[in-house]
Amino acid sequence: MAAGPGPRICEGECAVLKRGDVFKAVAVLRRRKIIFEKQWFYLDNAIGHVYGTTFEVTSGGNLQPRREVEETTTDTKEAGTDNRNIVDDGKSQKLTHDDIKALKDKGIKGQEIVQQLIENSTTFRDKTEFAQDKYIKKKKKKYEAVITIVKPSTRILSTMYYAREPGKINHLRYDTLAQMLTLGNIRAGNKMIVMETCAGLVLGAVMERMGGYGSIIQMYPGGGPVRAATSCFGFPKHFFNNLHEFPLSKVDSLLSGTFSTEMLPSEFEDNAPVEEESNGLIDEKQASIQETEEESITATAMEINQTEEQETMDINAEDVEFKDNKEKDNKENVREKQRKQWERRKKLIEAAALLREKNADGLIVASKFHPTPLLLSLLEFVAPSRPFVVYCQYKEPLLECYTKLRERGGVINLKLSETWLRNYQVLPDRSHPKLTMSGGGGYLLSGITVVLDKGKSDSSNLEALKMEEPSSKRCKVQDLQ
Amino acid sequence: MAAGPGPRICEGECAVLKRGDVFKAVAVLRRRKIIFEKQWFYLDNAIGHVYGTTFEVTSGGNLQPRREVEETTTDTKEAGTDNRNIVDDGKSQKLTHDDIKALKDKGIKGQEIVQQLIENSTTFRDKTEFAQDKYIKKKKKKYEAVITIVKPSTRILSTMYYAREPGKINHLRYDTLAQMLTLGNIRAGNKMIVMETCAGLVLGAVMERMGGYGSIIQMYPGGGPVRAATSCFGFPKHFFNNLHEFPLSKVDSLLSGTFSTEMLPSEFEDNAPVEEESNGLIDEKQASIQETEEESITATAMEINQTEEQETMDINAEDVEFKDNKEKDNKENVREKQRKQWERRKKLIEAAALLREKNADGLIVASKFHPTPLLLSLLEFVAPSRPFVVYCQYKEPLLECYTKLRERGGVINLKLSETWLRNYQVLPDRSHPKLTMSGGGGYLLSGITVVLDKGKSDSSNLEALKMEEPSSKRCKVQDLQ
Amino acid sequence: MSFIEYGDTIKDGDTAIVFLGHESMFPVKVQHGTVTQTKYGVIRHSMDLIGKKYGSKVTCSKGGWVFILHPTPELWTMNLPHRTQILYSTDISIITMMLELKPGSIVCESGTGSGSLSHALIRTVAPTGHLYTVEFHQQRAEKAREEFREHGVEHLVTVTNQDVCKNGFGVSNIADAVFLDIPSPWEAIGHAKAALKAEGGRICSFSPCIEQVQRTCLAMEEYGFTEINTLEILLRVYNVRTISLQIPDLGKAAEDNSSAGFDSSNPSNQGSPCTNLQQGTVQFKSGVPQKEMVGHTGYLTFATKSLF
Amino acid sequence: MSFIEYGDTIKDGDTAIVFLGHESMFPVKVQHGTVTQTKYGVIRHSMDLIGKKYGSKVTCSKGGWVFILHPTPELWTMNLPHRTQILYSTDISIITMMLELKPGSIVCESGTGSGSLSHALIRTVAPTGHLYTVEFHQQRAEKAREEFREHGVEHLVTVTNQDVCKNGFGVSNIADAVFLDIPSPWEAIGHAKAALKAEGGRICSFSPCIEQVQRTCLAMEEYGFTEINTLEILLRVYNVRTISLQIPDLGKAAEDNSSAGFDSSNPSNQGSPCTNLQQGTVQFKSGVPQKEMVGHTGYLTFATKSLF
Repeated sequence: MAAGPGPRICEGECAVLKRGDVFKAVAVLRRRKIIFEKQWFYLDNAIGHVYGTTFEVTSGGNLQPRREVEETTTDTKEAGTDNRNIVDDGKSQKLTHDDIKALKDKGIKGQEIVQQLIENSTTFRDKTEFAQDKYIKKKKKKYEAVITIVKPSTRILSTMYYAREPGKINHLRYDTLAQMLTLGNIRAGNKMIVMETCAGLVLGAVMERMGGYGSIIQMYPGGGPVRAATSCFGFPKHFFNNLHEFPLSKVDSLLSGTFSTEMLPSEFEDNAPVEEESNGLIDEKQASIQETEEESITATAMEINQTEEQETMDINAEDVEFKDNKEKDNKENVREKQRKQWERRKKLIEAAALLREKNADGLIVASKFHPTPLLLSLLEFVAPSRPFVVYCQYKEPLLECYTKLRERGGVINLKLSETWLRNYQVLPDRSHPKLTMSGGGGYLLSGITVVLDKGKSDSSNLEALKMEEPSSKRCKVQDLQ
Repeated sequence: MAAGPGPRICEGECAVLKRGDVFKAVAVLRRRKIIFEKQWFYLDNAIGHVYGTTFEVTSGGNLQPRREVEETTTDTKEAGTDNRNIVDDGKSQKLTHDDIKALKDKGIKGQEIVQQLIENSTTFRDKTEFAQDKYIKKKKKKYEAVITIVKPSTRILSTMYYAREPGKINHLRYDTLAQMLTLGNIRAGNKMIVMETCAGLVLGAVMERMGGYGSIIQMYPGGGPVRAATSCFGFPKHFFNNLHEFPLSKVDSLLSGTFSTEMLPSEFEDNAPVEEESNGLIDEKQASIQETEEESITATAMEINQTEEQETMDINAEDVEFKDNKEKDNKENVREKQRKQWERRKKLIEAAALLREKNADGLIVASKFHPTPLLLSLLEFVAPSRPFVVYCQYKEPLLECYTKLRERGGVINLKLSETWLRNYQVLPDRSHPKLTMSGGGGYLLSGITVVLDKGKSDSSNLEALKMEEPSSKRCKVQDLQ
Repeated sequence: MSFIEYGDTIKDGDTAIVFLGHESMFPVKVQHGTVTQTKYGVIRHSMDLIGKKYGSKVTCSKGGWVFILHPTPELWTMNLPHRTQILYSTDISIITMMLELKPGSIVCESGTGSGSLSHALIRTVAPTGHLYTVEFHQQRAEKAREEFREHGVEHLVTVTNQDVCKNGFGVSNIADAVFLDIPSPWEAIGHAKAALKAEGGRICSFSPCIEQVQRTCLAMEEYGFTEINTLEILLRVYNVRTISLQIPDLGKAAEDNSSAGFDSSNPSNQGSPCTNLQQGTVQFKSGVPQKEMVGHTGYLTFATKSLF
Repeated sequence: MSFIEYGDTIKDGDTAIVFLGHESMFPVKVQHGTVTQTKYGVIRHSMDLIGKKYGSKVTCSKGGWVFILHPTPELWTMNLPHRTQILYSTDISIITMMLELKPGSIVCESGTGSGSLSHALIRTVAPTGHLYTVEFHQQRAEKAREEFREHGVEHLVTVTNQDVCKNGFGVSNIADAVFLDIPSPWEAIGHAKAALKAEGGRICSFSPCIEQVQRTCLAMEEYGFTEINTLEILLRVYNVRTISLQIPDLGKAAEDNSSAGFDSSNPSNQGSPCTNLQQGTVQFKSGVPQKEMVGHTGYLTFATKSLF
């Protein structure tokens, strides 16, 4: 067991595997085979170690903690000055595939294999430092089986989802989510309304920022709220005490005063939350497929092939939260079912009461739906002088939303924006922006609510419109240094 | 007179004044007062010097050539390490405004004044190198009156227009123009159709790239083609021999076969080219205003204040081309007028004939009009397997144009794009992107014409549409080094 | 009012934001008996502000009106008095997420500067976390302390006036995250490491120049930081405008209309996203990029202090 | 056919571009009696290509069809065999404009690489200019010569196989512009200056890494170049797509419709840019940025050789 004061990896928790820039969320379970980055292993040995520990995969799929976590830099500082003399004929590597396989079978560690590959390359020393580095990185990635187990966080999960399953989060890029959390002034003690169809990632990010203080009402379409990504965060139980949900389909009736819990959609009574059971079911089938199936090579490749492996990620995580439920399902009886229904109805009444106060401290929307009707309705529940932020994958609907909000009034400081994000390679004498970047991270419309005079809305709105029209003088940009 | 083998500044030519990053196009005329960057002077002394010469403005507004053209770096390498001890109370400069005025009146050169300011600053030595540099640059800009006279080019004129009068060129950023010229495969020998409302800048750029070889048909709205910026290029006379113009309002009749020169719009007969006379008229008034008026401080400031100074730029340039005309105007007689009308009609017939061949080597559109109808009509005049490029300040009309072109068929490789341009400060230990950048340079839609089967357009278009639909797999980006 | 909790009504002593219109606002310290001048006339604090709801429309003496907004760290960033270059919300957002800050986090920051980032950090770590912020300029440290007091967050922040490169953060092994915005961040990496918890944590350095980044990355590697990642984030704002484009006159009206392939040229066709409001022009909504935008604030370098 | 002049019909010996569909194409050397395989079947050069008009639709043996395009430097850039990293049209465009190239210009280039930029430069300086291109890799120089011959532009270009940093461009005082794309451009600035006309000219250096740019800028300053300006240009391509967004079900249909302020929530209202095609969804055209784009090619540093 490793020393160190930090939190330890426990059975039943949700953890994130990390290799280089690739992440995967998993449930920490004994005797469960995991496939990650073409490597299979068991997490059993990781239990009890501190989060952040790096492991090497050894024979038999066991994890063995490593002391040094830095990327080991193979020492080969003899470099050519340019590659004018290199003719790539595919014959420069003296080790054959069979040789390499033999090394692996002997249990030789990846690091050593890479060193051997370098020593047996006839062209390595003639390559530029540039090319040497590229070579080493490629080979290390192929032969070194090192993974780090880290605690989940918004940073990690939002990066992971954007890389692996952007379709599930409406292509919400992590930096765009970061903007939402800041522009929304998300903090402990707020009463927030969240409407998202991003697998519960946005909800999880809001919950993390609120740290269990305050309350959240999640608005949901269909039969029940989706919280697959939420459960990956591994929040303590009490975080869920003040998390409420309310069906979108009841918003209009709540606003018009005709809402009653008797009028619940039938799906709600029967299946909610839908994810639990159905996903649990898939999970069982999934587990066996996973055992035999080779995992796709990289996160981006996975995105294209749309494999079951991806779903497993969510489902594994869900396991953690609903494990208890499933166990109980076995001895389920009528009393239990009734108690659950009664609890659900109680929570619905609570959520309705919270909304009816119309004093939410903010509204966060990130969904696959047209934002305009959502905004026009849900803003009614927000107190004046509070921020709201709407995400949309496309710009055009937010242009319309902007226009309709202006017509409605009661909002100021409307801003339509997107962020541009670029990563850099910083290496001695080789610094430059990364060669590929995201083309777009989606668009945000943000603003602040103000008291809406419904009486004289005509004239005041007109004035407000004029007041807010972007001036034609050029924007003043701070002349930093 | 300076030595050197290059082309020399001649009276009557069009030249560009340059100070730092600020440009201004002027006609080289004797005894004409020029105001540029708050400095007034006469160009008389510049005549006969080689283009690229840097001059200092001396007393009486005379230009005196300078030997060293590099920015003189004032030598003050004693710098503080940070500015923690600097309290800015506005009292750090011991020289008063009167002191400085006295220096100037004594005819002390700007460079010396800056040196004196540094020596009399109590805080200069405590400032960081960073801050010192900033200080010097600011003061130099204020007190050193140095200008360089350069030969006009697309690079210079497009940069100048974008900085000073973006409204006149529909905010076409210079790098976007650069894309158009390349995507349009503009080169010597082409037969090009140009439809622009960018003051003739785009036409000029196309003419420069064609070097007087081949032919150009400029399509124009209203009474006559606008070529204010075109004349700033100072092209040799023969470049205009194969430059034709054709009124937009006759395009449909030309296509339908009903065109005849008898049906010319009356404006065409009476006023064309409209710019000549009216601008000439303004010019006279302008000259006197210019003498007394203080010029705005920077190019960007000017853009806001929309001063007459801006127009002068064009008009001065126009002077060059039309000077002869004006002199002749005085002794104008009926025969001259008839001869001109006859010439104009002859050129129109020529232009119509060129278009009727429907074998243009490309189409360039950059106008304030909705691009869709222009494209749908003008593409009829283009040969198959030729590029076309449309600029629009806004993205939305190009979305529509894209859709309509797809419906029409006969075009492939349609691409909607914009470019992102950022300049850098590269200085030892102080390298970073410039702190402000252009927010947008406009949008381009480009494509290639192919043979259009009008007969079976329905099925083939459908197929072409399918064939061209962007695949959903992610774009492969070359992994450079 | 406090910067970490919403209040419904404006109270004596509050810092409120007076919103005059598009990107025009300023902060005001609410005080009984005080008046504030605006271009729309005077606002009398006792009568016009105190007791009113945040978000209310307040009519000034000349008849024009303004909105009074509850302060937030973001509004403060847009309105604070500049004592230095400040960090704006775009960078602040990614810093907060990438440092994994949340209620309860312990953060170290240097320099405090004008307190723009500090307010955002305090907001995020409240109510159980803490910010240790170090500022070498004495007046600035003083002023920051004063602002934190006025904004009701002084219990969440400790301001120290010292040189972080020489003296560090004054705490060790307690921070979850460290943020550096100083001219020579590479000189403070050792101190940053010492301030972070033994079990590890995150660090971020903000620098305008690439040379600073290069040295900082080397220092981070030297001190054993991992996951070193430099990035840059820019905000692109679109103005929503109604644009009218003219339909060019190609002579169709006056001519024979039988020419082939031309009828589809009318953009007012059904299904077109354009509205033909007046003869010869097309109107549409457009998200127009601002002519000039911030092209650079600084490079952000993030890294992880690992376990061992 | 030639890369500097359009021809109407496809001829024996031409290099043509076979366009299969969206961003799918390849170059083909047209030769009597030859056939080319495509995924749509075989193209027989003698029957299907020679004598046809450029831009024609050609039906392949399996019934699918392709377009045959006249080559241009831009199509060549998209289709050429890569022997090195190449410059793409976005960078090429700004290089050409900023170097002030036009018919008659004399340009020096190093290295030739895969000839992507070379073809564009030759196009622009033709018919009276010349390109002197220097490539240190012998095979590449050979291959470039061969391509220029095949493309009918050999009279406009001189390929030299030497190390530009040691031996320069082999010409002096005749160039209007010099372009450098080599690992150590700072070592070639002196040679570049020597190649440029005495009256001055423009220079451009392309480098992927900022450290190369830093050294190059210092060298340019040392050699007296002025107007030194480094920039970066990126292309953002938008896919034009028809998007359907669902209208959320807020329960309006089943409920009382009298609630205030709600009727405007229907995006199918008049004047809205959306088209309501089916119950509950909104359709619109969108310019969608590509998910991944080129984030960096290189920094371009431009400068002017001044008079004195």
